[in-house]
Amino acid sequence: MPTLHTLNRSPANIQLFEQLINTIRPGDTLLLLEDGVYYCLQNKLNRKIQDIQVYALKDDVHARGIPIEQSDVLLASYEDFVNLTCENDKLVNWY
Amino acid sequence: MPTLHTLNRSPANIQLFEQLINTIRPGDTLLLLEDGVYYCLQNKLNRKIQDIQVYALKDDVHARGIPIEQSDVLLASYEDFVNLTCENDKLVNWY
Amino acid sequence: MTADAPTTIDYDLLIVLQHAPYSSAQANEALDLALAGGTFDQRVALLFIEDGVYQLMSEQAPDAAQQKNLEKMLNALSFYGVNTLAVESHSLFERDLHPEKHINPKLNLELLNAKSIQALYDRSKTVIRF
Amino acid sequence: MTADAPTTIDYDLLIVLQHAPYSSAQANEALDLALAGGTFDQRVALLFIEDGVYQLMSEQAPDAAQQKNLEKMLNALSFYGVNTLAVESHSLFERDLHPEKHINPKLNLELLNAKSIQALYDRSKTVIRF
Amino acid sequence: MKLSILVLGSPYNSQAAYSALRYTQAALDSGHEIYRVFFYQDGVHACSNLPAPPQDEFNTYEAWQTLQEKHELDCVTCIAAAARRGVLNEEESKRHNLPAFNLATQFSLSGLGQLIEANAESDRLVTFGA
Amino acid sequence: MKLSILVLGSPYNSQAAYSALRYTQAALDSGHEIYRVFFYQDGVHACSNLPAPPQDEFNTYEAWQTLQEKHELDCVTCIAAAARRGVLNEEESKRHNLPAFNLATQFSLSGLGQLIEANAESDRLVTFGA
Repeated sequence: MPTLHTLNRSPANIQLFEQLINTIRPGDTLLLLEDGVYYCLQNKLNRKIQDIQVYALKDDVHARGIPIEQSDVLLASYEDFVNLTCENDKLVNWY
Repeated sequence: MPTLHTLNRSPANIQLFEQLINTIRPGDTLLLLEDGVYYCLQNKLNRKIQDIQVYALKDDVHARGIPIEQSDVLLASYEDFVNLTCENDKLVNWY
Repeated sequence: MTADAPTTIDYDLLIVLQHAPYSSAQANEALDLALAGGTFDQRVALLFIEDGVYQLMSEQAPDAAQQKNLEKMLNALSFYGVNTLAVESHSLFERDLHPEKHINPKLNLELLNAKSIQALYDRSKTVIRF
Repeated sequence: MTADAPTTIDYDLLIVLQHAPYSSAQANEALDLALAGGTFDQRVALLFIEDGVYQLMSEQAPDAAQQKNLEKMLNALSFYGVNTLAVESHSLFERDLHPEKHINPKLNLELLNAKSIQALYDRSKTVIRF
Repeated sequence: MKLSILVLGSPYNSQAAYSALRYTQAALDSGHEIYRVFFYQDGVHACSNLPAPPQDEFNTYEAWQTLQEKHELDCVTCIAAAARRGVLNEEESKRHNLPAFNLATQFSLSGLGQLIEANAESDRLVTFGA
Repeated sequence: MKLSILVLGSPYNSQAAYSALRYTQAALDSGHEIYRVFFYQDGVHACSNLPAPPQDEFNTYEAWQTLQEKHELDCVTCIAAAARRGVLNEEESKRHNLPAFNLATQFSLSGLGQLIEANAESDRLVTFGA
């Protein structure tokens, strides 16, 4: 059952990220929003999770002034967020 | 200038503790309150800070069911907390 | 389990408790929701993880801080049909908490490792973190 | 400096900013206090540390999230006589933030290590964290 | 699809109420059904009709009220969480003998059963945590 | 000694208002002067007169009101932080054209200058953060 995971805390919340890493599976999707979009600044993410498509909520990325260059992260609108919720069989919100 | 430091977050807040460790000096005093009293469960504290008298707020310790045995931590009442504020030249609250 | 294996949904709701008690209403209000779930005959599981494991300590005496006793609420869960109380082992270990020494003996707790927690998520329709 | 060395109090108030902007009003309301301090001719210093360093990023466009622009408040500080803006270097480093590349160039920031931060605390009468 | 929304954070302490608003709006625009929006814990503060944010700040409170009216959303505020935090409708205010009430008319007070039922009836429960 | 108190957290999301209450009480019992108590950020929620906590929970709101009256404390609620969060006195309520007001009469609304001045006038500013 492919699952959409959302994460809205910054990389400083190490324990939360570890819980997510232990639960997420290849084929799942990760959507970063709110302070979760700060993961886009770091390469850490791609090394830790493989075969996971990562999205970041566009408005939250722009608000915070985060440059998205040569990154594997795709920008998502709120509509995309809704679509991802429905396309995946399940949803887990991490905060 | 001897300083009273108070800490009300649990040991899970690693970065906050590191900031405190970088700022506290021999001769200073540390008062644990609220979730800060969970440090009493671990030996970590004594290894990291030397020549610092550590107190824990009694009511918060009891509320959480924390056993205080053979510990270097002294229990403090709110009156003690007030006295410590005044006896030290300065005060820094960590949260 | 591989990604394609079929999964049975055993729980309508998995409540994850990740915060220490008493400093906020998180624990209290999470347990209220668990009790409500039981009342409405929903299948509810609880997972205590990170600072949430502090909620399970024996000898809590919140009267000192003029608060409601969480232990009573925890002990009441089984009367409402909420019987799955899982605890992440590593969170206990990291906090120097020993089940025999520090944890409420009345609770029927299941110690889980990371792998079994993944399975618990799989078996739950919805997850809410508190 | 040893524990007995005399210390001069150079700041009436040190405001420590430890949270990212926009997800809460922490940053906004901390800067409001800094501006109030400046208005009342108090000597105010700011220290950006941990996630607080994200407040200093250039090219913030909070219109997208319908929020007030923090950069404007930061740029206004000097008009109110608040000129000490310290940043903990390690917090930048840990977040892969490079001063030339990511940080608002209009701000006159002082990069501090742990030792100099201790001195900043020493020189301040009061510390408030946000 | 049938979606329900859970809001757990207060407007100025978290982005929960704002993100939930934008998500709900997008779901409705995409033709999905919003079965219920439930406000719990500090999220109940989003349901007050007394906030007066400055003109240059987005008014999340008003936006929720407008969205509810436009789509006749079922917006439920947890009665117990709200009473503890001082968010009351006229009836509750009278019952507790209090001098005023502040729940916006677009929200109704009810118990946790409404959240449990929303979870049972919806394809997904989307939680906006703090 | 002359002490001032700063409260930054809301009653059910943090222990700030409760700890500050007990501290202030102890300071007065020990013969110290409380120059001012200032409520900022989500701490302003402690100043509402509408909360109705269950009988078995300690009523932090009422306890602050009682303590203020007993000692004629100068309890100041930040006017800007309070307006954003829906905590208003009669005058502010009328000015913003709102249907009710909820600031307990024991508190007065004023600006951040009152916090800056309290820091300048007091020997210590004790902050209860969230």
